[in-house]
Amino acid sequence: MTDTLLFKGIDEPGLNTIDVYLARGGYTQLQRALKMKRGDLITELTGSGLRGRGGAGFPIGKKASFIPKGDMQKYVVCNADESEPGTFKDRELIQKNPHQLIEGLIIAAFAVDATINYIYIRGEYEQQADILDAAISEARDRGIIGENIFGSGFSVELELARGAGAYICGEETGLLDSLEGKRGNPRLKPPFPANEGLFNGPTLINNVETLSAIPSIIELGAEGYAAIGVKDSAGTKLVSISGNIERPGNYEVELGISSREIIYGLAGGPPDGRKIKCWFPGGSSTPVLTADDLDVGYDYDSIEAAGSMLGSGAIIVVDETQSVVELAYKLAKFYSHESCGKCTPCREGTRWTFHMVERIKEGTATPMDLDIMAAVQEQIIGHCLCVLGDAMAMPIGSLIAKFRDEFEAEIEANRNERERKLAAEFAAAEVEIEGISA
Amino acid sequence: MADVQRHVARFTHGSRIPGWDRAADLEKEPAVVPDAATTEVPGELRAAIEDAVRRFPVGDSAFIPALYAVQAQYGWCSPEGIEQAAAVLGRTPAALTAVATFYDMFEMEPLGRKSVYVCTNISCSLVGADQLLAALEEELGEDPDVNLRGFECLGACDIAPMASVDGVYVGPIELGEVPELANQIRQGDDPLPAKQLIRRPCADPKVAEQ
Amino acid sequence: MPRPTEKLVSLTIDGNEVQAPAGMMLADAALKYGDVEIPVFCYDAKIGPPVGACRMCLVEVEGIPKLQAGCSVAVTDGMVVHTDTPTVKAAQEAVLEFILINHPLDCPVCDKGGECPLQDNAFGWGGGLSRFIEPKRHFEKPLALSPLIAIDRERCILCYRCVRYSQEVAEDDQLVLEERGADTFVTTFDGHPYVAPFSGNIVELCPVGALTSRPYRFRARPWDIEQAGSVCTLCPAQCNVSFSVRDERVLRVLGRDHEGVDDGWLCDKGRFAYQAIHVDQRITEPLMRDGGELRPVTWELAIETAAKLLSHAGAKTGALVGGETTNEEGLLLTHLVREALGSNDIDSRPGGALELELLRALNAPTLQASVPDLQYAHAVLLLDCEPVDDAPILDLRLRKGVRHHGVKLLIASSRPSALDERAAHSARFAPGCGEAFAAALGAALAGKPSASLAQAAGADADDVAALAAQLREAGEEVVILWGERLTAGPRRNEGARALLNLADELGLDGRDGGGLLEIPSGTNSRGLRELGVLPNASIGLGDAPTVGRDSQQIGEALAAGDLSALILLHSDPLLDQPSSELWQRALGKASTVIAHAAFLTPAVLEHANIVFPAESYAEKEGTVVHPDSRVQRLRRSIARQGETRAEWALLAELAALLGNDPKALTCSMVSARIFDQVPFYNGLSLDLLGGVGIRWSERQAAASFPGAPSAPFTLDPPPAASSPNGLLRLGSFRSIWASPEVEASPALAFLHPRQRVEISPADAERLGISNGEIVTVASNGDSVNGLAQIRANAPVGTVFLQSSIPQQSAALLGGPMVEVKRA
Amino acid sequence: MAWDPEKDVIEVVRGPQKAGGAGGLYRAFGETLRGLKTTFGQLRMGVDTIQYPEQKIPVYPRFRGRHQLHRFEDSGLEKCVGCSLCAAACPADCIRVVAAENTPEHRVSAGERYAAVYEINLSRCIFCGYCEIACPFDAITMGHEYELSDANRSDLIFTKEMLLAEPIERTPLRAEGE
Repeated sequence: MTDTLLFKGIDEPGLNTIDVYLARGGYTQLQRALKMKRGDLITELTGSGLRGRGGAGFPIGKKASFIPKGDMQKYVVCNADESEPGTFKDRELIQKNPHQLIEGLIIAAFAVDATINYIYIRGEYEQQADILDAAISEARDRGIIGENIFGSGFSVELELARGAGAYICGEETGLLDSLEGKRGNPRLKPPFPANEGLFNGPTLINNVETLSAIPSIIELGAEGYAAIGVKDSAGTKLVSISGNIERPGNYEVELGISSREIIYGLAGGPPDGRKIKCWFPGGSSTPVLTADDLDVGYDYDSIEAAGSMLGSGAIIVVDETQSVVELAYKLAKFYSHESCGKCTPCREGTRWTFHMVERIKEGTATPMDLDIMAAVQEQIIGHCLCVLGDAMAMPIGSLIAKFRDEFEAEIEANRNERERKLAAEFAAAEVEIEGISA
Repeated sequence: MADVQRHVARFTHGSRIPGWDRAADLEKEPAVVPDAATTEVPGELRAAIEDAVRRFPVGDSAFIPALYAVQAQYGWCSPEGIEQAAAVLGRTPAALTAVATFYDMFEMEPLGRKSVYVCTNISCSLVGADQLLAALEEELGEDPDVNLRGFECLGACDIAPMASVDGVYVGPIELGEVPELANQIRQGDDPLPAKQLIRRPCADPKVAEQ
Repeated sequence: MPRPTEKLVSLTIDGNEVQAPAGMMLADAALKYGDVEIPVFCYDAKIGPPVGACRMCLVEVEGIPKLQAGCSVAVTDGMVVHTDTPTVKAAQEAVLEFILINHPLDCPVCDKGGECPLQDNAFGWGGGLSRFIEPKRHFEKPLALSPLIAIDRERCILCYRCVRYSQEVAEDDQLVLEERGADTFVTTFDGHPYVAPFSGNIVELCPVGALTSRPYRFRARPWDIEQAGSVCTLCPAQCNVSFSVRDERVLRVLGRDHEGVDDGWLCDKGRFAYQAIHVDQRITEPLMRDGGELRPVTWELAIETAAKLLSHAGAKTGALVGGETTNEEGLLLTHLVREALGSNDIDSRPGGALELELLRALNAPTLQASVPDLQYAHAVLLLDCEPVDDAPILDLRLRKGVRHHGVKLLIASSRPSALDERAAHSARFAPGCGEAFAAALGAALAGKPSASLAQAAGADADDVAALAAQLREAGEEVVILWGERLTAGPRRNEGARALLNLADELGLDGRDGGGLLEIPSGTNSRGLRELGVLPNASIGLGDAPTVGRDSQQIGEALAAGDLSALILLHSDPLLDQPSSELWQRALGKASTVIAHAAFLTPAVLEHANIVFPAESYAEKEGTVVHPDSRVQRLRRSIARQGETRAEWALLAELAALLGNDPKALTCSMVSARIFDQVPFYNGLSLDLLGGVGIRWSERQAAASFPGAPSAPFTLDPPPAASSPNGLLRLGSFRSIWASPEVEASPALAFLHPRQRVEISPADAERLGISNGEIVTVASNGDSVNGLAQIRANAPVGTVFLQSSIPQQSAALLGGPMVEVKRA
Repeated sequence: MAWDPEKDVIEVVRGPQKAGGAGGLYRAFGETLRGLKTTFGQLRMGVDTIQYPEQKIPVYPRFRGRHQLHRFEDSGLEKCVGCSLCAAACPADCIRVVAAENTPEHRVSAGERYAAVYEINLSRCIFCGYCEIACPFDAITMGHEYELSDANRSDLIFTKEMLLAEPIERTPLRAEGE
């Protein structure tokens, strides 16, 4: 196990201020980067093998190389709208080490020649936004943001934009629309943001963790960074662990480590020695895995081979005492609430699924509804404008596939419960009628 | 005709949607861009919006900051406030309302100024968020100053179950602490200082080793 | 600016090789070239780029793992598309099942039933079954969205068409979506109605019955009606329309998409003012003044009396011709006036006669821009016109040009324009000083001193310089869209010269994609001029053997007693002519006033001796000429209401009774005569015109257009704009809603314009006027009342009032300076 | 798919053709003789005169006579919502519907719209029953009344009120086996 990169000394008091950050050698990687040629810098990023940490796992170097050259205004946008349930790693980075993010962002901006840049932070992170805002102001005061930074001739502007509570704004094109002051509806792709993004200019969008990792790449060099982790999954990854777990929190791990090591080794497993029923490997929108999959290596390819996705790297552990119907209910409720409503399968499919799970809880569903539910999930996946619909359909589909018995048992139990209740009500009403007639 | 039925019964859905039954008031004038000459805007609201406009190359980008400013001014996104913001931005109030209603944090009705969001998403609900919300509702439900609501994932699953009190994250909250927290919210005190997220160290043991 | 070029690519759709223009969306290409329909809801090419929201159009494209939205994939060479595989079918069925989740199956009571894309798609691509057993949503319905539009939110499938239209086509931004996800709904701000000049288009766009027309509500079902294509003659834009006719009544007006004219949109006047055809106020029988009052009489009596009166007046007859007159009526009227009565006092221009040479120069075919040019030009200069009021549909075309083709829009007007927001630069000048401004701009372009001219125009010299700079930089294709008022009034000839100089400076003569485009005051003004319905021109803009009196002089001659009879063909001088005062005197003195009118407008009501019922545009046949020289054909769509008779026949009969029979037996005979006699129309025929019309300036016969002197002209220095000096300049404008048809249509009655006094905040403060109070505007003893409306963008020192309204019209004031005070 | 004429040929199967003899004669006249047997068989039944109009000819239950419009029994509201589907289905083009909107003060039918005018021109009607099939609300059915002659053509245009009214006399139904 290597040292921590992103979390290096992150609990150091005052690290969120520029003085402490500078004292630790902050912004030296930026100065090094500014001396490099743009093309070399992008090659360096490509060579590092760093894949986007937001969920899609797209290599950052490739993404940066898609940004066209030319005189048009280009943008780098940092996606700090971390709203995937179970994910809270970016929050820790922003709150404790904002300058690392700013440094990484400016390096990326220099790499693609973007002079106007934004960090879009979710509206709920009020304290974090204030800390980040203060950090940006400090950097601006020190000339790290502004005209001709470090005498390189490169000028850069950075603004913080706040969201206002919409999960869909974490989708990159939804975020761009939100940043343009519109409803945060995802856009049709193509054109991709790299060609036509913010204000129709070429835009590089990356997640906080991805950008925060850039200074380490410059420090270690592409090869040094690529050496960490496993093939096609380079570097360290922040893992947020939550749910039924002894020690919830963020852990920085080297990609490729076994999942069991993270869940049991680092986070202590479920409390009171309970067994794991299922776990989400990458946030609530990834298909669930079961206790049988605990020995899967925690990296992009292994998790995918196991039938799920690394996503945002947020592990939610569900122990044996929890009901899968309740889990499906929460999932469907969340996604139907957060669907932007632009495309039909997602808007109607999420709401329909929610109503179906609701009926299971009410005791008015039949096992046939499970087939309909599974079929509906299949018709959502791949048919939507963005991946929000898939984000509900995949975990719910996997829950039905893996825990069908439990669903059926609960349907049966709830039906019986409902019938018992109705019979009791009926009996009570009859007694009353008899009383009246008597 | 023997018995003319005047009202035709309709059955309604469980989730009625605010606004769906709203007709236009035909007496009103169309809501075009409010004329700057005849719309009075409070000074601080204007200043806040104009400051936001300066930060973006396109004025529309200032919609969200402008709505925050309106909410700060009036406690909610009142039609009056939206019209004023629209006059400053030179856009129709409808364009602003469309954006405001899209986001969860903009209130379209006058509610308590103290907003308390309780995360009820998966991670939190696995460890008892619904009970926490119910307990807080019991304590604070009646308070007109407090806008208490269950909220979708607030991004603090490590301190589940948790709440955000005017942006200050606290957790994990035990049910026994609810009366104390409710009291602090009512008084406007710092909520559960010891359990605020901002003071929580990183969970990764490697960080502590360094 | 380069127009889309047609580079063909070949692709395979369902196994068939298909050629389609590159860049075309797959859904369009498949339908147009492949004979394969890909179902869509949210997509309509005329709303703008696709959004891919409804997902109805999913198709399989080989090489791409996921299904693709056919509405948003541009065709490329070698593409292989499948629209009938099991995966595609499953997806289409699923999307329809999703869409129908909350759509009520109330087709029998829905106005869209029978012409509903959702019905069609559900029938064509749906699975026929729904597994959705939860209760559907039910809400109050129907709700009013505006006095014209009802909204039924149960039926809405959230396809985004209407809100995209409001935001991206009409750009009024009043109609939006609120809330999120399945709660999303279409609405306006805080219960305000959606009232805008183009709001009615959303009814036609809606692919379900969620937005329906209130005037058409439950009037007919698609199989009850017949569609009759014609042209709307309510304004010079001459949009192509289709009347829905049932039992000889027009029940609705739909657009008939014509890229060269209207681009598929209609304004609310064009869409709803059809109601005026079937109202009681309409004159549908001949009236004669008897004891001071107009009473119905028989046709025979009316015609005989009219002939008698006219033969009595003989050459002392004048004629004013309104813009709604067709070419055929114009020709027969000139025959009546010139041949049968021996008078030359006939005019169709309200502002006074323009020198014939200048008229020819302005109408020269090489200088004409077309309507699509507005969309593709490098720059468009609006000169002394306001499209949304003068020719509404052009407003949408200009917005489209700016939004999608980067047209640089430049505005020079005296009243703030609705397009100012979209303009690269807007300049203001004093009302009536368009000539001076054009001269200043011409001088600035030529690099000559322009400051003094700008001052004479009451404009800012910097504005003139900025406009000139923008014009110079823009590129070669420049369109000047100018209003007829530039060539009206006492300095009209100088205005025309200044404009021609400006066009010359920009080198617009003979330039493809650029040129001049006039917005005339009347619908068919251009056609009437080309037919010689002018005091100083003969048919085909030839020289008039004898020059007669123009409209102004006719008024003066009537007032002086030099003329005794007046024919008003679709014209009310008290509404159309600049000075009400002169015409009150003139009409008072005239011994005979014969009017062809559909409504009892002020002059008709007070002064006409004989009123012949005028046909409505749905009852007429004939031809009209679009301002961009497109000859279009009107077709009779319904039977004439009441006892109305064809006007061309009436004019022919009158001439025959006066001893000079024009020998016109049918209207098409007259049309043929026109195509024969106007040299530059030669070779046209009604069949050739068909449903889309033909621009004569693009045909070979255009070469026979009479020659004209060429620019540059030397200009008289214009008189200086009157300086405010405590008073305010009077500016007037004619609103889109100022027309007798709007007034008579019950559905549009709420739009009936009231006089509003537009004034700048500075002037309002100086005069102690607050917004919304009633103020009096006075000049030389005449006064007009109106509601004060303080506008941030109103120019200081000028007050704007409406003209062409029956009461409190700006035409009642002499001007140019007025006093404004609280009433 | 292009049309393949080869696949569109209808093959006609004929019976075996044999020549001449008594069998040939039977083939030629056999069917005729069989028909005549029925005809002559009826001769002994005698003459059956029905005293019309005192006595009505009974009709089968599915007999399509004059149309009837219906109301809801409980509320008395008209079932017809004026959707015009009957008019669309009518091959003789004899139905005319003009719809109008219900108001709370003036409610005629259950939905949003009702038929303000509902006319059937019975002189054109061919009694095909398509209107009945087309009706989504079972508002129009074909009744049994068949006495529809009149001296005046315009009287044969039945209005909504006439169609809603119960027939004055019930047409007798044919009993089982009759």
